[in-house]
Amino acid sequence: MGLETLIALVVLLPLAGAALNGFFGQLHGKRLSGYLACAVMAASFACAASAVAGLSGLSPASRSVTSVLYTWMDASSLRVEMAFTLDPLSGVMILVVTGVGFLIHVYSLGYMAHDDGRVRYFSYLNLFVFFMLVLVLGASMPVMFLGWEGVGLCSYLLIGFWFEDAAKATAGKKAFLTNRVGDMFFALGMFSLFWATYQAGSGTLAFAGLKANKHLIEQATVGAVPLATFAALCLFIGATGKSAQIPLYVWLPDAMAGPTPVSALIHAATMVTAGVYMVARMSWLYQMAPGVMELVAWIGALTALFAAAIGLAATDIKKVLAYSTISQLGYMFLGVGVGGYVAGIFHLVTHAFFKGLLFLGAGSVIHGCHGNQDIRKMGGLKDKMPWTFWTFLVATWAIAGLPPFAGFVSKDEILYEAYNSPHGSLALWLAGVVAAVMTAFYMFRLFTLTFLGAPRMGKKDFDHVHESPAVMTVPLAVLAGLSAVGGALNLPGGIAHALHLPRVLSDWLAPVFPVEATAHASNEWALMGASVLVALAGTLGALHVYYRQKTVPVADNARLTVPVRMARDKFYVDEAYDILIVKPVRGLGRFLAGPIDKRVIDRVLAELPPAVAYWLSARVTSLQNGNVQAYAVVLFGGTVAILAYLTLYLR
Amino acid sequence: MLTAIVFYILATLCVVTAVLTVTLANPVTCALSLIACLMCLAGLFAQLSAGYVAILQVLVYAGAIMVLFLFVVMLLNLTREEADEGTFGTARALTSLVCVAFLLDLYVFVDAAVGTRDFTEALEGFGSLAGVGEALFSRYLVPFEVISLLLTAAVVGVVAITRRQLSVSKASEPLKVAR
Amino acid sequence: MLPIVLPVDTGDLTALGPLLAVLIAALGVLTVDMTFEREEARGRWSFIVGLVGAGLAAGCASLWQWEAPGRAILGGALYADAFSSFFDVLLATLLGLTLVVSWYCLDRVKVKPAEFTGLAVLSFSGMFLMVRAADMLTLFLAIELMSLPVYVLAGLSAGSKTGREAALKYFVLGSLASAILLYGMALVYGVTASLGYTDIAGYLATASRESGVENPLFLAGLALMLVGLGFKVAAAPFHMWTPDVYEGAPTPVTTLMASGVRAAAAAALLRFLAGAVLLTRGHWMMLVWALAALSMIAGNVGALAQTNVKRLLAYSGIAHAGYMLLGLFALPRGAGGFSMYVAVYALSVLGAFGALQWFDDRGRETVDIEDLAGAGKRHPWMASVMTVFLLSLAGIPPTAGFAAKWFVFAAAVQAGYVGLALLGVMTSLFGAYYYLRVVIAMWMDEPADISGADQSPTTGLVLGLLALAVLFIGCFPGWLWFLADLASSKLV
Amino acid sequence: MTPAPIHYLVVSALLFTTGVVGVLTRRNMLVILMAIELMLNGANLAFVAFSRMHHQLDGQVVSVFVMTVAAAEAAIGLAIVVQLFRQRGTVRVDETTLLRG
Repeated sequence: MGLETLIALVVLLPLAGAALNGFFGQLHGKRLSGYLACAVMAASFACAASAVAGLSGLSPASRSVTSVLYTWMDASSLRVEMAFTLDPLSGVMILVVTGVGFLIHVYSLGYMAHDDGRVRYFSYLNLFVFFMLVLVLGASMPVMFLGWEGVGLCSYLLIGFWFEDAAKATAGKKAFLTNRVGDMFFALGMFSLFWATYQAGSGTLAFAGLKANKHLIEQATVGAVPLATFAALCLFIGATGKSAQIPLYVWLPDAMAGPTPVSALIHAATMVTAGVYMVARMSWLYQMAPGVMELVAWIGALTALFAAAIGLAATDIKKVLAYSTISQLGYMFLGVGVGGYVAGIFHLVTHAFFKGLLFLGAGSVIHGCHGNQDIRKMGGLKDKMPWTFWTFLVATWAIAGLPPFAGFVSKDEILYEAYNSPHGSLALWLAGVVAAVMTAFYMFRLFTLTFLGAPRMGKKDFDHVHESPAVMTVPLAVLAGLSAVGGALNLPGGIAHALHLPRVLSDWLAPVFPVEATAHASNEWALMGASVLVALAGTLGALHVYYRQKTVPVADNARLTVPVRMARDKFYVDEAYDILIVKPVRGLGRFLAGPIDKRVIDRVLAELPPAVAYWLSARVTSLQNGNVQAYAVVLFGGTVAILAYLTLYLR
Repeated sequence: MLTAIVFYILATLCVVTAVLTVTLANPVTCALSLIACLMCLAGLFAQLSAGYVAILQVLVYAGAIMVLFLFVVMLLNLTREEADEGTFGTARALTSLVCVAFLLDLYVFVDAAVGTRDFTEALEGFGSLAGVGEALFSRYLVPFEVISLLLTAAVVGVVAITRRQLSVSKASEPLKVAR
Repeated sequence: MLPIVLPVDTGDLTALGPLLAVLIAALGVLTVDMTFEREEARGRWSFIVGLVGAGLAAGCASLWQWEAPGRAILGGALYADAFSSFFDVLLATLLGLTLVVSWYCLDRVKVKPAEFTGLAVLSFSGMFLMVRAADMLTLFLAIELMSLPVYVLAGLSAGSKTGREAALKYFVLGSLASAILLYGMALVYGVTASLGYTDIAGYLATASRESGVENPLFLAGLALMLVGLGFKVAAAPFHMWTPDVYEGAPTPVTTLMASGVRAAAAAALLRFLAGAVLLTRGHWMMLVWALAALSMIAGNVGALAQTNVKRLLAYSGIAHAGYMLLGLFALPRGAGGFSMYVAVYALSVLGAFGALQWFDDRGRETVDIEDLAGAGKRHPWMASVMTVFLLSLAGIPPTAGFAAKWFVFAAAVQAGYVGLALLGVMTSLFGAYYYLRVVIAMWMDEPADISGADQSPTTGLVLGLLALAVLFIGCFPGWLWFLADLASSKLV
Repeated sequence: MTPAPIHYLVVSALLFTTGVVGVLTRRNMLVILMAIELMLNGANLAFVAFSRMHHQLDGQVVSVFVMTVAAAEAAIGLAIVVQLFRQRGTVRVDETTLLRG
C-alpha cells in the first residue's frame, strides 16, 4: 500500500466504524458494536504505525506526504482540497490519537458494558477520533477547521451523553459558548491569512502554501498592526477556547459530566491538546510575532498556576483531574510560547499517557465505588483495587514530575526551555516551578485520599467495592508502562549526551520546526535538580498532610482559610463570567431584540436623536406590541432613509 | 389653455379626495371619496391619451372594486366605536412627517430628471383599444396569461378562506355553495 | 384587422417545461378539488398530482442544456437559461419536499390538504415565473401570483388563534411592499422607456454617466424596487413581518414561506440586480452593504432572546438574507455563491421546519425550545436529523451550510469587502449560540412531553434523506458550486 | 401653462404618499386597504404619464394589469379582513396584536 492510501485509511477507518455503528448498530447488536469500534481503532492504529514507519524511511527533508482525497471547495482563486498531510508532527499526533484512542475504546468495552446507549456511545467515540484525525492531518486551515468543529461537536454530544440532570445540560451550553468564541477567532485568523496571501496574488490556505508565502504575510498589515501578529493572536485565542486556557477555560471542568473514558480521551489526551498542536503547526507564524509568543507563554504559565491552585482545593476526583489537565495544558503552552515546540509536543505526548491513565483509573475507582466521585468519601481502596492502585501510582508519580517517569522528563524540558530559550525568562521558569510544586501536592493529595488511609465510606459500600474487569485493567497497565518509560522518547539533552543516546523526538521533529535550538547550557543539571526538589517537596508535603496527619478536607466553609475557600469556589470565575459576559450577552440580546418587535417605535425611534425621541415617546407608547403599522413605519422609514441617502449622494 | 384648466381642476380634486379618503372617520365616506378620486384619475388618464385605460379605470375600479369595498363595509356593519379612529396624535403626525420627507425626496428626484421635459404631440390612435389590445396579445401575452392564473389564485384563495365559515354552519354541504 | 402574431415556437416550450409542468399540476389540483366528493380523496389525489407536477418540473429542468446560452423567449417576457433551470430544479425539489413533510401535519393544524396543495402549487407557479421573468411587469405579476396564495394559506387554519392575524399582517405589509415596488418600476420605466431587463441594461450601457445610472429618477426607482424585493427576502429593515407571520401561520405554511418564497425572491433579486442593473457601482453597493450588515445584525441579535423555535428560525432567516447579500459584492464570481447559499439555506430551513412539524404532534402554533427538550432521548433519529439541519443553518462543518457560507465569505473577501465578511463571521457566532441552544435542549435536557410517536415513517425517511443530502453537500460541495456558478455567472 | 410630465408626476407622487399615510396611520383595516388602492393608482398614473412622455404603450399596458392585480388583492384582503372580523370582532389593526415579541 502506498503511503497516501495508508494516510487515507487512518482517517477513514474510524469514520466507517462510526457510520456502521450509527446506521446499523441496532441491527448487529450492542455487544458487537463495541468490538467493531475497537477493531477499527486497532486497524487505524496499525495503519498509522505503518504510515509513520514508511515516513521514517524517507529522507528527513522529504518527510511530508500529502494524500488528496478530492477537491472540497473551489471558488475560483481559492481552492481547498480535502487533503491530509503526514509529516513528523502529524505523525506523532496520529500515533497518540489512534494509540491512546484504541486503549480507551477497549477500556470502554468494560466501562460501558451495562449502558443502554452503548451503540450510540461507540459511534460518537469513533466519530470523534475521525474528526480528531482530520484536525491533525488536515493539509489546510479549512480542513483543520472541519476537524476543529467536529471534535467540538462530538465532545458536546458525549458530554451530554448522560443527560439526567440539568447541570449537565448547563455544562454543554457553557462548552458551546466558550468554544464558539474561540472558533470565531480561529475563523478570523484564517480569513486574515487568506486575505494577506490573496492580496499578493496567491490566495491559499494550505499550510504548505502559507508557509511558502510567509514573506507576504510578514509584509501585510491590519491597520497599524502587522498581520502576522493579528493572525497569530486570533489563532491563539481560538486555541485558548479549545485547549481551555485563561480566559476560556471555564467549560472544561464542567465537561466532566460525560462518561469517564470520554473525559480521558477527549478532555485530557486528545482534543484539548488541539490548540497546542495548532500553535506548533503554525510555529513559523508565531516566530514572526514575538509579542504573541510572549503572550502565549505567559497565558500558559498563568493558567498552569491558576488551575493548579484550584486543583489544591477540589474534592471531586474528576474535577481535580480536570483542573490538573488545564494546568498541564498551560505547561504545554508555556513550552511552545517560549519556542520550545519539541518540549511542548513532548509534554503533550507524555501527558496523553499519564493523564489518560489517571482518568481511566479514576473511572475504575468510580466504577468500583458505584458512582461516588467525592474523594472525601473514599480512602483505603488500595487493597480492594490493586491494579488500579498501582497504575494510578505510576501516573501520579509521572505527573508529579518525579524521576524517572515520563512526566518528569517532559516537564523538565519545558522548564529548561522556559529558563534558557531566548523567549524565556526567570519569571516564566519560576511560575512553572511553583505550579510544579502545587501539581505534586494536589496529585498526591488525591492519591492519598483515594487509596490510602482508612475507608471513609459506609461499611456496606466499602464491601461492595471491587476491582474492575480485565478489559479495563489491561489498558491501565499498558498506559502505566508508557507513562513509566515514555520519557525515553526524548531524554534530557545532558543525559542523552552523556550516554550517547539519540533524542528521538527532537531528531524526528527537527524538519518541522524552525531551527532555534537552545544551546545546551551548563545550568541544565542545576535546573533538573531544582525540578526534582520541588516535585519532592510537593509530594512529601501532601503525604505529610494527608497521610501522616490524616487530614480530610472539610465541607464547612467557616473552617477554611480565605484563600482555600476562594480556591474551592473556583475564584468566583463562573460568577464573574455570569455577571460580566453571560448576563451582558443575554441582556444585549434582549435589549436589541426588544426594539425589533416589542414596542418598535417606542424603542427604535426613541433611541434616535433624543430631541425627536422625547417628542415622540408619548404618542409612541400608545402603539401596541405587535402592531402591524409599527412594522410598516419601519419598512417605510427604511425606504425614506435610502432615498435620503441617495439625495445626499446626488448633491 | 383649456387642457391646463381641466388638468388643474382634476388634479386638485383628485388630491383632495385622496386626502379625504385617508382622513375621514367613516369608512363609507372614505370609500365614496376614493371613488371620486378614481374618477378624477380616469379623467387624467384620458388627458394623457390613455382612453382605454380611462374607461377601464371607471369600469374596473369604480364599477367593481369599490363596490366590493362598499359591500364589505356595509356587511361588517361597523359600530360607531369600531369605525371611530380616535384623535390624530403625535405619532401619526410624525409618521405623516416621514411621508412628507418621502414626498420631498421623490420630488427632488423627479424634478431633477424630467422637470424640464414636455409632452410631444400624441400620435393618432395612441392609447386606443386597438393599440393596447394588440400589445396585450403579442408582446404581453405571457403577463396576460399570468394574470389569468392570478385571478384563479385569488378566486381559489377567497373561496378557501371563506369556506370555513360555511362549513361550520352547513357542515354537510360545504362546497356546492362556494363554487 | 391587425394581424396578431403569437410569439411562440415549439423550442421555447421545451425551455418552459418546468413552468408548464407546475402550471398543469396547479390546474390538475383544482380539477381534482372539484371532481372528488370526499374530502379524503380530494386531499390524496391533489397531493399526488402536486407531487407528480414537482417531479415532472424537476425532470424537465434537468433536461435543459445547461451550457447553452440564455435567451429571452415569448416576446421577451421570460428567460430560458441555465439560471432559471438551476432554480427550477431547486424549486421543484422544494415543492415536492414541502408537500411531503407537511402532509401529515396538515390534519393536526386543521388545514384541508386539498386547499393547501392547490394554493401551494399555485404559489409555486408564481415562483417558477419569478426566476425567469425578463421584464418588470412579469416580475410584478409573478410576485403577486406567488404572494396571494401564501397570504391566504397563512390564515387558513381553522383552529388557529393567530393564523388570521398573521395573514392580515403579511397581507398589509406585503401589499405595501408591492405598491412600493410598483412605484419603483414606474420610475425606472420613466427613465428607460422600457420594462425589459435587457433594454434596461442596454440603456445603462449606452447612456452617458449623467443620464445613466446616475440619473436621479433611475436611482430612486431602483431604491424603491430594492425595498419591494428586499421585503420578500426579508432583509432588514424590511423584515418586521417575518417573526410574527412565521409564528402565526401554520407550520406547513411557514415551511413554504421560509424555503420556496424566499428562494424565489432571492433568485429574482439576483437576476434583476445582476442582469438588469450593473450593480458594481460604488455608491449603489453602499445600500446593499447597509442592508446586508443590518440584516446580519438585526436577525442574529433578534434571534438570541427567542424561546419559540419558529420565531427563532424567522429571525435567523433575516440574518441569512444578510449572508446571501454578501454574495452580491463579488459579481460576477459571487453570483454563484449567492445562488448556492440560497439553495442550501432553502433546503436546510425546509428540513428544520419539516422536523419541527414532525415533532409537533398536536399542531400547536407555537413550538418552544423547551418543547423539544429531550427529543434526543425519545427520538434519537429525528433529533439527529434536526441537529444536522440546525448545524447547517449555523454554518458548522461538515454540513452544507458551512460550505455555502464559505463561498459567499470568500467571495466578499476576494472582492475587498473584508469588513463585511468579518461582520458576518462575528454575527454567525451569535447564530451558533441560538441554534445550538435548540440542539442542547434536544440532547441534554430532560425530556418534555412531546411524543411525536405516531409520526409518519415516510416523512421521517424523507427528512433523513434530506439531512444526508445536506451532509453530502457539506462534504462534496463542488458539484453544487459548479452548477450554481455555471447558472449564475452568465447573468452578469 | 400647459401641463408637463412633471405635473402629472407630482400628482402621482401625492397620491402615492397619501396612500402611504393612510396605511401608516389609519386604524381601520378597510381604510388601510383603500389606502393601498390609492398607492397602486399613484403608480398607475406615473406609468401612464411616462407612457405618454415616451410615446410608447408599455406603461398603459402595465396600468391595465395593475388594475387587475388590485382587484385580486382587494378580494383577498377583504376576505382576510372579514374572517378576522368574524374571529375577533374588530377591524382595528391596533387590536390585532396577539403575535409579538
